[in-house]
This record gives sequence, C-alpha cells and structure tokens, in this order.
Amino acid sequence: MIAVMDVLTPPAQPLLKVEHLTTTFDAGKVSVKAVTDVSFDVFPGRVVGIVGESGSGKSVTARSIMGLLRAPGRVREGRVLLNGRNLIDLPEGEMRRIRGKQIAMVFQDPQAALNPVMRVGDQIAEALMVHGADAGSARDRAKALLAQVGIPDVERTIDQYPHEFSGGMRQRVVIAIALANDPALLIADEPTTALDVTIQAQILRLLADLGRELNVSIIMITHDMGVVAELCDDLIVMYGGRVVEQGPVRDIFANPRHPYTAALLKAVPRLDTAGDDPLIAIPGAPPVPLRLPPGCAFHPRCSNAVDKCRVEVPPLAPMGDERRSACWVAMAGGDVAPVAAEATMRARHGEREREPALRIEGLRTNVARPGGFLRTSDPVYAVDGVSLEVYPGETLGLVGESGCGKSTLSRTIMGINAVSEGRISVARRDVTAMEPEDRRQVSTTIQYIFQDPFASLNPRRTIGQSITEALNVVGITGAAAETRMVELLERVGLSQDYVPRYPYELSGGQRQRVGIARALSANPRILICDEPVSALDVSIQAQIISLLEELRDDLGLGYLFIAHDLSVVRHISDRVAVMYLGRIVEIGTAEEVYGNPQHPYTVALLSSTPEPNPDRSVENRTILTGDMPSPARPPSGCRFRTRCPIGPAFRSEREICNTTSPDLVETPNGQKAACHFAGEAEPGKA
Amino acid sequence: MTEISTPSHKRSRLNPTLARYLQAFTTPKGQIALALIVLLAGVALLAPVIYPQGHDLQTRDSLLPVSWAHPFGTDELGRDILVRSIYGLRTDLALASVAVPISMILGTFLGLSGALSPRLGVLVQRALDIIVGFPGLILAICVVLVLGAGWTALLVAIVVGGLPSFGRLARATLLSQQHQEYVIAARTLGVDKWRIMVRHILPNAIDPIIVQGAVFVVAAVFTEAALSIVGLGLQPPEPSLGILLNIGMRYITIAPFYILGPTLILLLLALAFSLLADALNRTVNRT
Amino acid sequence: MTMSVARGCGPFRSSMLAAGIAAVLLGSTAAAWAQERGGILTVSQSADAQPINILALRAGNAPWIRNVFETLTLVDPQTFQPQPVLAQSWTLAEDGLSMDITLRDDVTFHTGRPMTAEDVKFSFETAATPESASQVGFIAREFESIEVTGDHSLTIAFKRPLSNIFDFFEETYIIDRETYDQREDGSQVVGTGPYMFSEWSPGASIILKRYENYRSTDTAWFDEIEFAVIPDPTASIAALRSNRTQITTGLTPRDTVEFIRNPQFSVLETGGTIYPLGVNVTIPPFDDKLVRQAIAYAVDRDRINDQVFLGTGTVTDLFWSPAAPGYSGELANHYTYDPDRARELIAEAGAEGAAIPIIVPAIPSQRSIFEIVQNNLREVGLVPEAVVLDVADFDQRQIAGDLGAAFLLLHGQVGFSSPTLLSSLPSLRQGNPSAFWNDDYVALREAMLASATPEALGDATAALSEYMLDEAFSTVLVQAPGQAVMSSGLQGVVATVRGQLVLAGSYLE
Amino acid sequence: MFGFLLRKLPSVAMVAFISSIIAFVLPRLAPGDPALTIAGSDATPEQLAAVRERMGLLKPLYQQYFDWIFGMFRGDLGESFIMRRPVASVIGSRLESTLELALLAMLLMIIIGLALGIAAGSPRSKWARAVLDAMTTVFLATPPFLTGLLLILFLGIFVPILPISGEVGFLEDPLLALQYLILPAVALALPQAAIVARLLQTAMNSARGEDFVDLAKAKGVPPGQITRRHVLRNSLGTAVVALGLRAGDLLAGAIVIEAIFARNGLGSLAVYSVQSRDYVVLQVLILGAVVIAVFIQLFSEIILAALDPRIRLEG
Repeated sequence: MIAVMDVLTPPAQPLLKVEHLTTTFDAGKVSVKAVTDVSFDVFPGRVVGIVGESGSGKSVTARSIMGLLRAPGRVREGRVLLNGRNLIDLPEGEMRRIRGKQIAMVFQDPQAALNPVMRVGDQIAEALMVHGADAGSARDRAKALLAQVGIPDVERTIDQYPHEFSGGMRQRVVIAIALANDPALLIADEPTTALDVTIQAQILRLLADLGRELNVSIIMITHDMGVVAELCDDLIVMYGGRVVEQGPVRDIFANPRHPYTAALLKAVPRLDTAGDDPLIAIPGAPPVPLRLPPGCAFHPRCSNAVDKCRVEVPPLAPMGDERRSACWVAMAGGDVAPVAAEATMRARHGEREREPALRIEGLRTNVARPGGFLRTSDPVYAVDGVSLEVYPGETLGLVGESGCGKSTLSRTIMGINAVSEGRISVARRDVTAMEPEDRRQVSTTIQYIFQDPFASLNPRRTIGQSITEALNVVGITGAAAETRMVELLERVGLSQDYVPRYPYELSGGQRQRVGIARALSANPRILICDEPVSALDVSIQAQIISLLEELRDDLGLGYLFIAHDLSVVRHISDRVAVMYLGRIVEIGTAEEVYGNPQHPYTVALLSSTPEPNPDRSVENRTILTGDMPSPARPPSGCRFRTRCPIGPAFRSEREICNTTSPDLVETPNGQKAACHFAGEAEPGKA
Repeated sequence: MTEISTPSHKRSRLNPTLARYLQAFTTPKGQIALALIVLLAGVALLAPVIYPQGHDLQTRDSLLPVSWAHPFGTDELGRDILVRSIYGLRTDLALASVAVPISMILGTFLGLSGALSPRLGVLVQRALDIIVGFPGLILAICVVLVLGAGWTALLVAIVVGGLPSFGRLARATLLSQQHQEYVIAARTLGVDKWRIMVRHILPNAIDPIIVQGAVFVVAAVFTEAALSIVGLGLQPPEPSLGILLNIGMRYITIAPFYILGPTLILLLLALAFSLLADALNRTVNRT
Repeated sequence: MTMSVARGCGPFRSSMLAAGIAAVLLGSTAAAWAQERGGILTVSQSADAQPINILALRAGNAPWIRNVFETLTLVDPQTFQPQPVLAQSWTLAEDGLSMDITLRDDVTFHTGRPMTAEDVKFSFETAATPESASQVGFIAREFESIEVTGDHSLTIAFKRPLSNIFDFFEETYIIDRETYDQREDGSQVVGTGPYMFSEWSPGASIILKRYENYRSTDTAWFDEIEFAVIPDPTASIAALRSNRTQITTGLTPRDTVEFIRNPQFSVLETGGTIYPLGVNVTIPPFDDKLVRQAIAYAVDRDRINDQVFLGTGTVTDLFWSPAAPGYSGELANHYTYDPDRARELIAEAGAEGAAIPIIVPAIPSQRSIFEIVQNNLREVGLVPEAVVLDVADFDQRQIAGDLGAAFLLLHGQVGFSSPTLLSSLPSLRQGNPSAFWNDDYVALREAMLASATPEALGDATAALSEYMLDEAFSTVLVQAPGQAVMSSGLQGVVATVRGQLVLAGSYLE
Repeated sequence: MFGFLLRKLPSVAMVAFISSIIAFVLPRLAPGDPALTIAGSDATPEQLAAVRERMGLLKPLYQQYFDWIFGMFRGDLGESFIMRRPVASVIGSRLESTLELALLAMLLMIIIGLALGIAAGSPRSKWARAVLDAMTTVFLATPPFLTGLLLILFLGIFVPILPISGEVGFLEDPLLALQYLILPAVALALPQAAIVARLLQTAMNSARGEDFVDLAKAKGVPPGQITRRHVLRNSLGTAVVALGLRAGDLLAGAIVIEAIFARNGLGSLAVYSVQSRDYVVLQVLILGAVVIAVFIQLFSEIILAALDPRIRLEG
C-alpha cells in the first residue's frame, strides 16, 4: 500500500480542509480550549493519522469535524470545508444529510457503539434508510456490506443482536455502518484500541483494504505509533490541543522535527530491541486542557527547551517539503532529539537465585458460577493446567489475548479465586489451601500491581491512609509507619507532599507509583504486575517500566509481568510465557521466544503487533482469523487448532491436532512449546 | 501524620465527604431546601418560645374558622390549629431525627453484612425481601400492637420499615464495590474483613444512603400519620401532623380548614426533604 | 356551643318513637296511610353484621335485626310498660317467682314452620349460655325452669323475683332451633319478622326481602331492604345526599349537625352510650375517697358534652336512664364542675401532683374526652397520662377487670332498666375494673334487684345512687345518643330505646 | 421462561414458607384475639372463655398453623373467625374494589410516569426543563395520603366536582365508578409516577451519553428517531424494573388511600382484620402480598429479558 501511495501525487484539491479550528468547552465562566488553531488538509484516497495522548485534542478535532461535539463543547473559530463547503455554519438538518452520507465515523469501543437492543441488520439498514433508501433495498445492501467486512453466514447473523458478536466482529459491523452510504471520508477514532492484537491486525488490514478499494479518505486517530506506521500516509501530531508537527509519516519517523515526536518515538518499547536498551522516558505527564502551561505546552517536559519556549507559543512553521513543526528550537535549527536524563546502565542484582519464590504446578481454576440450590453447574476452567516458576530478581513475562486466563491466573495466586486443582507454593510453602496462615505467607511474599491505578486506590482515602493501611497489616504502626511511608514514597519517586492528597489529585502515572509503593510496604519478594502500564499514556508507560526495572534490580524482586503488549513484555522480561485459552503454549527466554518463536500462536502474535517502523513490510504477515473460543467449550485436541494457520483448519490431513492435546516440550531452539508441529510456522507464511 | 507536617501539609481541608454534601446547598434546589428546613426546624425548635402557653390550651371556641387570631382556625377542643401544627411538626421532626439515623445505620450494616460472610449477606437479603413484601402499614400496625402504642413502638415501626431500602442500597454498593480493584487490593494486602467493610465499602455506600435518608424523613412522617389514621399513633394530647390530619379528616365536611394547615406544613416538609435529596443526589453524582 | 338548644329535643324523648311503637309493633292494623307495596329501601350502617351474634347486642346488627327477628315483648320507653309482641299475655305469680306466658298462635318462622313454645324455650336457654354473649343472659341464669305447657304456652319459674324480666324478653329474639346452627355465615338467619334475611356480603351489605307469609298483611311495604356497610361517615353521608341511601345510621353528632335545620332530612336518635371515667379503688391515690370525689368535681362535663358530642348528650352523674324510677335531677347533678373544690379535696387527701395513668381505647371520641379530662385534672394539680390501647386489647382487659388505676370506658347499653344495667355494665357488675365490691354495695344492689314495684325500685335506686356518688368509683361523664339521619320522604321509621331500627311500617311518601 | 420459573421455585417457596410463619405468628403476638370481637366489650369473663373455646382458639398454635398450611395445599385458605366464611370468598368480595383502584392507578402511573420521564429525558428548552423538574419534584415529595387530602380539599370540598368518599362498582355503573375512582387513583399514582419518571429520565440521560447514540448521530439519524429507537429502547429496562418495584408500593399505599377515600377494598379489610384480630384473613392477606411482591419481581425480570436481548434469564 505504501508503495502504491508513493507514486501518487496528491491532487491539488483537498477533500477536507480544516482551517484554524478552535473548540472550547464552556463551564460557567471558565472556557477551556480543547483544540486551538488546528489546520490540516485531507486529500482524496489518503490516510491521515492524528496522534496524541489523552487531552491532546485529537478526538475533539474529529468530533468538531462531524459536528458531534458533546455539550457544552462548541467550535469557537475556524472552518471545516468539505469539498469547499463550510460544515461549521450548516444548520443541523443539512449537517444530518452529510453525516453518514459523506463523512462517516468509526468509534473506539465496538462494545458501546452498537445499540444493544437492535439487530445488527437493522442498525445498518437504519444508516441507509435515514438517507432515503427503502426497507427492502436497505436490507439487501446491509447483507452485502456485512459480507464485505468479512462477517460470515450473513443470512443468519444479520438478525442477531450485537451481544452475540465478538469484539472484532462488532467493529466490523461498525465499519459496515460507516461504509453504508459510500462516504468520501471516514473518521476512525482509535478503532482498534479496545481490541486484542490479533483482532487489531484484522481490523487494520480491513480498513487498509477497504480504503484502497473504495477510494475512501481516512482520518485515523490513535495514540499508537505502530498503527500510524502501518496504515497512514500523512501524520499530524497533537499536544495540548495544538498541532505540533505534521508531514508524511515516513519523513517524520525518520527525522522528527519536534521534541515531543522525537521523545515519543524513543519512549515506546520496540519488539526488535532487547530489554537492555533503557527506555528514555519523558518526564512529567501530558497537560490537562484546563491547565495548559504558558508558552509551548510541551516545555515543562522538554529536555531541549529554551527560555522562549516558556513564554511564547511557537507557530506551526513550515520545515521543508510538506512538513511543519511548532518548535522554537527546531525553527532555530537546533537538535530536537531527547537528552536521556539517566542513561547509565544498572547492574542486575547478583546471580539468579536457584530457589523459585513462586512455584505453580498444574494449576486449574474453575470460574463457573457456583451452582445454586438443587443444581450444579459445569466447570469452566479459565486456567487449565498451568505450571510456572518465578525467581527473585527476574521477570517472567506472561502474554496472551484477553480471555486467555492470565488475569485469572494472577488472581488465583493471590487467593481471590479458589484453586480447583494443582499446587501453589510460595517460598517453598504449599499455600494451595489458602488457610489464614497461608494467606499471610502469600501476602508477605507476593504483592499485586493493578492495571487501573485509579480503580485500585480507594477514591475516598488519602494516599497516606492507603499506604498506612498496608503497613498496619504487616505490623508497622505509629511513627514507624510514618517514616516507612515517606521512605516508600520516595522510593517510587514521590515526595511526602502526596501523603494528604486524594487519588483524584494525582495523574495516572503518579497513582501507579502509589500502587507500587503500597505493594512494597509488605516487603514482598515477588510482584505480580497485571497490565501495569496499559491504562497509561504512552509517554508515561516508559516511566513506570523504568521504575519497575529499577526496583527489581535494586531490591532483587521477582516479577510475574502480565501484559498483552508484546513490545513492553519483551522490554522488561527475562523469560516469557505465552498463554492461550487457559494453557501455556510456549515458554522460554525472551530472546528465544521473540527471536525464533516455535508455536504458531506466538508467531501470529508477534507478526500482528504493529511496529513504529513505516518500512516494515505489512503484506506478508500472519494474521489469525476468527476469535478465541470460549473457555466454557474449549476445542478438543490442540486448543489453538481452530485458528491455527498450520493446523487442520488449513491442512486437513493434520488429524492429530483434532484429537491429541500437545504437551509443553522442549524444542531444538531451547524454549518449550506445546505444538505437534513446533517450529514450522514462520512469520509471513499464513 | 503530625510529625511530618510540612507547610504543604497545612492545606488543611474540610473532610471532603462533608464538603461534598455541603456543595449541595450551592444549587438552587439545595438552597430552597435549606431555607425550608431551616424555617421548619427553627419554628419547631422555637415553638415553646413562640407559644409558651403550649399546644393544649383548650377553650370553649370549637372549630372556629380561619381568622387573624387563629390563622388555621381552632380544633374541636378550641385549641389553635397553627400552634398544634407547629408542635406536631416538632413531634414529627423529633421522631424522624431519631428514627431515620437508626434505620440508616442498622439498614446499612445489614446490607453490608455480606462483606463479612456471603452467606449472611444472602440471608439478610432474603429477610429484607420479606419485609418489603409485607403490606407496609400492616407491618407497622402489628409492631405497634405488639409493643403497645407510643413513642417506642412508632420508632421501631419506622426503623423496621426503613431497613429494606437502606439495606438494599448498601448491598448494591457492596456487590458493585466488592469487585473493585481497590477492595481486591486491600484483600490481597491481607486487610481484615471488618476493616474492608468499614473503610472501603461503607464510604461508597454513604452517598446513596444519605440521599435515601432525606427521602426517608418524609416516609417516617408518613408512617406516623398512617398509624394515627388507625388510632395507634402518639399518645394524647401530644399533637403530631398525622393525628391532626386524622382528626381533621373527621371534620372535613363541617370544618375543611382543619386539615388545611397540617397538610400545608406536611407538604412543605416533604418538599424540603425531597428537594434536599434531589440536590444531594445531583451533587453526589457530579463528583 | 349552643347545639343542644338548637336541636330542641333532649335524648330519648322522641314522640315519634312512642307513636311508632303503638302503631306498628303492637299489631295495630290502623294504618293511617294508604300504602303501595314495592320498591327498595337502602340503609347504611357503619359496622358489619354479625349473624353469629343474634342474641347479643351488636352495632352491626341493630339496624336490621328487629326486622328479621321479634321478641316476646317490647317496652314502651315512655311508660316503661311492656307491650306484647309475640307474647299475647303473661301473668306473674303473686310471689313473683314464676310467670305464665301465652304466645300468639299465628306466628311462623321464615322457613314456614309455626313458632311454638319450644322455640321460645330454646331461645331462652340459648341466651343463658355464655357463648351466646347475650348481655341479658344473666337474667336467664336466674330461671329455675322453663316448662312448656302447651303449643303456645309456657311457664317460667324464677330463683328469685326478677324485676328486669322484661329487659330479658326485650333483648332475646326468638330463634328457629332448627336453623340456628347455620346462622354464622349468614346462610340461615331465620326469624319471625316481616322481612327475611336474604343475603350477607361481609363488609359490604345485608339484604332483606319481604316475608310474604307474615301474619299481618299491612306491614313490610318494601320488596327489599338493603343495609350497606359504609364505615366512613363522610361516605355514608354522601350516599344519603345522593339518595343512594335513605337512612344513614351509626353517625356521630359531628356528622349530623349539618342536617338539623335541613327540611329534606330528619335526625333520629338511636340507642345511646354511657361514658364513665372509672378509677381503681385499690390503687393509690384512688384508695382515698376524697381523691375520687375530687376527680368528679374536676371534670367539666358540660364541655365534654358540648365539644365532643356537640350538645346532643345528657350531662349526668348517673348510669340510669333519666326516665328510670329514682332518677332525680338532684342526684344527676350531684357533682358539678368545681375545680376549686377539687383542689381542696386533693389537698386534703395530700395527693397533689399524683401521676395518674389513664387507659383509653383507641377510639377518636375517647381520645377527645381524654384530652378534656387530662386538661381538667391538670388544672387541679394532678398529672394524668394517657395509655392508649387498641380496642381488642382494651376490651380484653375490660372484661378481665384489669384496667389499671384509671380508665375511660364506654357502654352502649342505654335503654336497659336500672337493675339490668347494675348487672350487665362492666363498670358496675361484680369483677368491675374499679375493684369496687363491698358489703354495703352488695346490700344496696340486692335491695334494688329485689324491688318488685316501681316505687320500691325508685327508692332503692336513689339509695344506691347516693352511695355510689359518694364512693365515686366510676363517674359518669355523659350519656350520648347514637345518631341517624333519614330523608324526610321516609315515613314510619321507628328506633327502639336500644337503638334498633323498626322498618315494618315504613314507606316512602 | 418456564425453566427460569422452575429454577426460581425453591427460593420462592422458601420466602413463602418463612412469610407464612411470620404472617401466622406476628398478628398473634398482639394482645387480644378474635373472640373479643365476637363476645363484645361488655361480655363477662365466662362468656369470653366460652366463645374462645367454641372458636377453636384454644387449640395449640402449631396445630392451628398446620391446619392452615395443609388446608392451603388443598386450596382451602381457611375460614374467617369473624365472618365465618371461607377467606377466599371474603377476599374475593373485596378484591374488585382494590383491583379497580390498583389497575387505574397503575395505568395512570405508567402513562404519567412514562410521559413525564420521556419529556424530561428528551432535549428541551431550559424553561421547559425547569417546569418538568419542578413538577416531578413536587409529585415525588407528596406521599399518596397527602396528595389524597389535597385532592379531597380542592376537588371535593372547595370545588365539589368529584365524590371524595365511597365507591361504586365498575360493573354496576362504569361512569359513576370512574368518578369515585379518579381521585384516589390519581393520589396513589402521582408519587409513584414521579419516581418512575425520575428513573426513566436518569436512564435516558445516561443512555444519551452512550457511544451508540453518537454512532446514530454520525449515521445522520434525526433526533426524534434517536430518542425513540436508541435512547428510549435502552432505558425502558430501568423503567420496567421501576414499575415493577413501584407496583408493590402501590398496593401498600392502597391501604391508606382506601382509608382516606372510604373504599371497601383489601386494604380496609386488612386493617379491619388487624383490629378484629381475624388472624386467618390477615395471614392470607400478608402471605398473598409477599407472594405477589415476589411474582411482580419475577415478572419484571421476564419483561426485562424480553426488552433487552443481552439479558438471559438466569437462576
């Protein structure tokens, strides 16, 4: 696709022209500028990426274009010209004729974007009928659209409700709705953020294909540089409500001209770099629109900032062909590459200990609702025979898609779910029974870092109260607790000023630091980190990852690091386990698993992960079809066989996969894999 | 926390929960509610000062219509109905101010009991279901009959009547909060169940319960009035709004003004607390 | 309040009543008006019927029962002379210890079976059993024997002279011994009256139909009489105004006050209730007679009559009917409202500031009476407190004679003769809640019960009354009549002294 | 659905069983008994004892309880102590009055509640919003008996256009019956309708914030259609649950309303049964109320499942 685009010269007339768009949200006397003076063009057939973190104004920009701003938001200034017609001044009735007809939108969360009580066919047909189609032809077109977006068995599925669809399928339906009236412009607002990596790959490929086939222009809003690199032609980087850099994707990736873009590219872990390369974290947090810093909004986090940056907002100035950047330093011809504050390598904490702090053997966890009076329920094993060990001072990365059982595994270790079968030993003690004494052993040895740092702190309690409570549990009280609390906070990079604050006063990164401090109060030897960075902004993730690495190395902690993001796992892990439908399908050192994956699922995961590298070939990738089956009804034999690119679904002679469950055995490459044909699959041979 | 009080610590703040509730009084609804409650409670509190002669000043002027001397007229024993209404309001407010908190606390605790043992929680839930199913007034009447008419019986009847609504709210909070990560976090830290219930779940249950409490003030007066209708309210000559309405109803054809005064006061009271609940609800949901 | 003057008629003095009884009940055929048969009369009553309690006095039975059932005699309230109904004649023996009774021979039950002396005997024996709950059953228990001497004659032997035998006759309906067992659910309520009990819908209505084979043909002008149960006075008045009903019973003076001057309606008094304030003479401070007398002086009976009964009642200190022998104004006004006197007596007894719990049934009128009493007692330096009891609870304790130190009672027994009242009123009978029972009292009671002539009865009553007033263990506050309103178009409606409606001769103009 | 009901059966039976015990015991804890109503207040102790004996009140309690329970399994609810009639016929004769009141009130509650809720949950001018809000608040504040009193005062006494007291059977004279019904039904329905409206409004407002509403807007769906097909359809579940819960309150409120408007319904029967200690009638009424409440809850779960395809009926 990139190759095709390269030979095209953009036509002179842009499809959409956004000029000096300024959008404000007025609450009482306060007026908050969410988007300030944003201008860009979208040419026919091009894919424009808008990238930014939370609060950057990217979604507001999209909604301003669609006229879908939620109250009290309104466009204060500027024009949005669609084929030369200004949409901002159009009366609502006129605008309604354009929405869905000429501009369509795909939303982030396919769970929420479909009306749960309407059949999907009716929802597609509605999009056609409000623009004049009759019921019969609308239904026919709906069927065609569903087939086009790759929904199987259309005759049946058209009359199903959204909840009967998987997440990926739902997003396909949303895309079908968007494409219903052959729009000229498609605005996709983080269309894959809520999806698993294998599904994300499916949807991205669908969008790319459809865009090309139907010659639709796409505005792709995302926070993921990998997605941008894979799909977009042009890129707009937003920060603090303004465009800070824009230009062709390839050029920007090769040579960013704004410190923010440059820092962002450095702060994202990559699949192709090993964990020894320290990430260069961007300090601080993205600003909230209500409290934008004066001058360049990025200056408090910028390692290159000069005095002028602090007082004067830099204009978006041309920087060579098709490129613009809003940076005083760049304008003056200075270097915008981030200066690593602390690039010194840390020493790993001694030799790996021989004795695992956590050992799990043949663990099974039943998550079925308990049977009621007079009836029993069939067991559902979300974790079905998992064995692993975590040593102090090392990180075991655990990857897998949502529903694979990785969170259930961690909850079982913490005693939140009951063990159905198997054994958990913590510091050589069998704690499977989770008697009170076992529980104490567990909680003093293992602690837990949660995914959502907001949800894991009680909003009604101050930081100090939260940590004191944890200290009290391990018997530290009174003045000793005060001292220890301050120590812990400093350990995670927070001053004691935070003691009397409430969680809502803290940014996501700060809250996650508090979560870590709280976990450390019990002096654990193992931390279970359940997606500790996935809820954080890209620029913050690096900070937390670095902190976790530092703590591991300084304190000799062992981590069970659970994540769906393969790049992050690669960065932090010594060993990696890949989980699918309750079982571990591959386990080995990070180098082994990433360097030469043996299980076809691992291969597919790796090749589905978008990378911030526009030059990477996207054509020859292993993209899985379908969705993960439900753990309530796992397939016979190999659990992966229904989606396996080298399995019986594609090669019918491979009967063994249908009948026999493969054991986790060592492969020639060193790691263990559970596949009858381990090592056969290679990236790009789908 | 005093040892480490640095200047930044001194940004001493009002208890944020309380501060949030106080915010309710910045909305127009909240202000009307506040004004009404201050007015009604003030008049009720000061009744003995304003009318030192008391509420039982009987004269031979029965059932006088509305006049300057008697803005609400006089009752069958020649007593000023305005005075009796105000003393009645005093009675009802006193009753509510005792019964509502007790019902709130007890109901909340019952609703949260599932935090200590899921089995207990289910049991309590069933018990509350049964109370809900009971025809409300019949339960109250039975309670009063068993305990004998009077303050205690009324209190118990009101408290029991309120348990299900508070219990259910608390239980709903429990069910939604018990899977929240911070509760799980506390559990994984090894915090004991009582503490989790009191420190983590209870604060989240308080909002809806405070709102329901304001609603329940009206329900408490309603129970009192309903029991008076069957003659099992408070002992004479203690006036209550319910008793005034009950007796007034019997004179409705020859002295319709009789119930007008108590009705108006009850309406104001109901409005005040309904507005308060509304304002609290809005404020609580906003933050 | 000038209600009593405005009404212009005292209680129990209805001349209509006397005329009605003369014209209708005594079998007179002299109907002065040309009648047409037909139509439906609708009467509302506030309490539901209790067919189980034919022989006991019940508010829910009073409006209809005398139209279905008849008694041997009926007392003329003016003369106190019994008039024959089912009995044709009677003869009291010289020694007053037996009575020969001859019955009418043309009486049939609604089943068609002729009434005989056996039925009378059965009725009397049934009334004597405790479960009949008959208020006059105690009189039958003084019977030595009941001997049936013929189809229509019988002789009753008494254990001692019974001056109140006609109270017994008056209140004991002659019941059909063959169907009496099936009366409870209203399926077989069989009497001898001009109307038949046809249907009972509990809580809703009682329907009577004309008994075609009644012995007299110029009565029972309506085809049907419906008694609608409407407990709420406002609703029953509304029904009367809209002509859904023609008679509304079970009202209070408060309800009827608006009809007094309205020519379209007339007000009828039905029976009456005695409201005493009792104290227990064994519980201090009421063990001191002075305190008891002080209370009698302290209560402002006039205000109770005016404000609670809108002046319709009779202010009296006595339990007896004003027409009873021995009743005198002097006795009736022995105690007048005199708070100073009361204070003196209390000071003399040293009972200032005594706390007095007063048990009150949860009935609105009692609550109002209590409030006045409380106000009055406070004035004289006592500290009264209400203990309100649910009616069933109250009744239970009244029957057991266990009502604490002081209590407000009500007895719907106006109309009985003094000797009957003496034995049947819970306030006066043995085991009364005042715990008042001594030799003097017993002797005076016996003298009154044994009185054979009105003169003797009068003397004995006066003596007893003086004694009771002096002891002041139960102070009557007021006697108040029940109230009914009927539309003026209705003629010939009669209420007995005991408050039952007699509709045999009534018709619509 | 039958499977659902079948699964619910044990817990319904449990609730019914416990309720039956409470319904049996609680009234008997009150002092006094039905014999007092029959014997009368003037009775002598001997008369009272005889009446008690004859009414079977001296039988041991457990025997009375089991007689009642086993009778119910045979379809015999028992016999009223006071009226000496089968309880079924006693209740049956009062049912019409309460049923008419409850049905009309329910109808009003649904109409007023939905209308107010939809009106308040749809985009309106500031002024209209304030008026709607004030209306709901006032209705919400006034308990049924207060609304009843005000209606009596203003529409019955000061401007006497409607009867305030009593009733006429609907089958006898529908028009007149409606006149008698309208005030109590309105009094009963208004506060409940306000609750329904408030909940519906909240549900609609939150549904309006959902992504699928944005998607519908992005499709170009006009506002009216968005409200009807997307917002309202997704809020009705809340309204149904609210209506179900309110239906129970409605029955409870009927007791007081019947007292105020002098209607001879089940509410007044219940009060009379308490006062006369007619245990058997009271037992059946209490048990019936609990069972009805349970079934209303089940019924609203079934409706909810029908409205929302995501919800499966689970045990």
